[in-house]
Amino acid sequence: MVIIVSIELWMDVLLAVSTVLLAGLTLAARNVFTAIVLYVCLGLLVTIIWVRLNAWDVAIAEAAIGAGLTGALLLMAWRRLNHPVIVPSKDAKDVS
Amino acid sequence: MFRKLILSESLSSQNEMTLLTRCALALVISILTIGLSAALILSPKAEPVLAIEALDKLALSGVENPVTAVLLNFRSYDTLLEIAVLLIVAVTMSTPSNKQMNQSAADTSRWLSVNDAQFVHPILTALLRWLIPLGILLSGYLLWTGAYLPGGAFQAGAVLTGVGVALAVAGRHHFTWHLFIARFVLTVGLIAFVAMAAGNALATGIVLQYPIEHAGLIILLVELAATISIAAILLMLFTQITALPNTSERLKP
Amino acid sequence: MTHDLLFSITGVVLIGIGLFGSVASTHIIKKLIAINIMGLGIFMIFLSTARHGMITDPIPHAVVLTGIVVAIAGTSLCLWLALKIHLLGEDTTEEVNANDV
Amino acid sequence: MNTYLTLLAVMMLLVLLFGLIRVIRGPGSTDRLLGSQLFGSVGVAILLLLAVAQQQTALLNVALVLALLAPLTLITFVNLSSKQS
Repeated sequence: MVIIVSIELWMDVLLAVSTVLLAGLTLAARNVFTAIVLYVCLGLLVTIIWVRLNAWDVAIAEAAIGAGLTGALLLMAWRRLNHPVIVPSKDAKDVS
Repeated sequence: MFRKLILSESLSSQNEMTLLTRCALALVISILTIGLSAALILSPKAEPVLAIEALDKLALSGVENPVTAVLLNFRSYDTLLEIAVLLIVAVTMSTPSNKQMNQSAADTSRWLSVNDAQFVHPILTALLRWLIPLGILLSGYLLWTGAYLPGGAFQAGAVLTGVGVALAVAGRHHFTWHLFIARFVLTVGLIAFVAMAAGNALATGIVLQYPIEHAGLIILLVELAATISIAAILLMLFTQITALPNTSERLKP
Repeated sequence: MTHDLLFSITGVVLIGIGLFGSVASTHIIKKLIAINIMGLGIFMIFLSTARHGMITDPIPHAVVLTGIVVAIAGTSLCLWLALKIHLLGEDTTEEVNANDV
Repeated sequence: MNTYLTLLAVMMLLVLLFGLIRVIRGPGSTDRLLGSQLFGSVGVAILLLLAVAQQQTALLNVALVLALLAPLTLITFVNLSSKQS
């Protein structure tokens, strides 16, 4: 019994430390794309923490939204922000 | 203190704070963090009065999952207002854009139109062929088991949104949101909730208190409407972002 | 007891990191990610104080569940507004003529 | 048996942390994104191990949702980068 408790405690400590590490790395990333990918990873780690806290309902919602939807949303918006605005000029048809 | 917001990545390194400001900020925030942690450690653990009461009354709620009971029965005001908040966001983002992309290519008289001319990679097609039916099935399963296992309207709605996003990202399907049917799907959750509350008010005299013998069925119906509505609203938020013109695509013929 | 306290303190640290990031970073997407990390920290404090030994309090779970859905709606609203501003072509970006590309 | 399974879950967590190196240092965007997909699949494995160790069938639902929706980011990325070229 003692060793079970200690292993679970180790798992919790590892989860907590890696979550804090990942959050720091996410915001320290120079590249916005890296920040988005790290945030998706953080969402997955947080899902495991919700499971450890017995919050299974929240874990399902976080797995769907944090791991799937937020990543796709942020990637779409990043792709659209990442380009300079191109104003089509009157003779743009000749170019294309 | 208030810096100009940068939207383009190529300019984002220009406007950074100086090292001194960063250090001062880190100092202030670490003092705040230590204070909050001390408050959490030193404050006595609260007695779970509300939890015991909620778990005691679980038999009266019509469902066995305590979280679903809290969301749809004990505190259904929260869920009602939350769906209203989502609808407000959807209304805000539904302003028609004059530069809407794909307007000519897609058929705007139907809610979900298919553009057959668009090339879709065969591997993506094969993946979607598995992913989409499985997602719809999983969503229904989560909704149905939400009464006695973890799951419910929010989870089912999120999975259904994932299916729709996969469909929209593949590029061949296009959603049009200004039609009557689309608006009905967006608002059906709120309509069902308010209608149920009005019916309860007429029948029992109390707005959101269900008769015990029908509570399970009422909760399931309201959850079904809420699932459809949540999925449609989240999908609309996604497609409104993707519908904004992409600057690199406007150059192509 | 110790587990709950561990995750509560993790939540507080996440709030601190998110607060720092939301003030210090310049790009809009990184600011939004930082605000979302603050939200995660708040949810973590909520859920770790919801456990009382054998009893799990369902009310914080329900509140966090609605919070997650509202958070993604707010995030997408912010992104949409940012894209609208970007498309207006204010002085945040240089304008490139189509002929120059 | 439970101890063994929990130990395996901790090992998987360590594997995830090593996979993080590819996400941070990865030379290209594809390396980074595949690192995040590793998080998804190993996360499913951790959840299944915990489901057996804690005797909680509810965790299987979480694993199911995670397995189904984790590729969404990948689909978006592939589609965006194929449009770019």
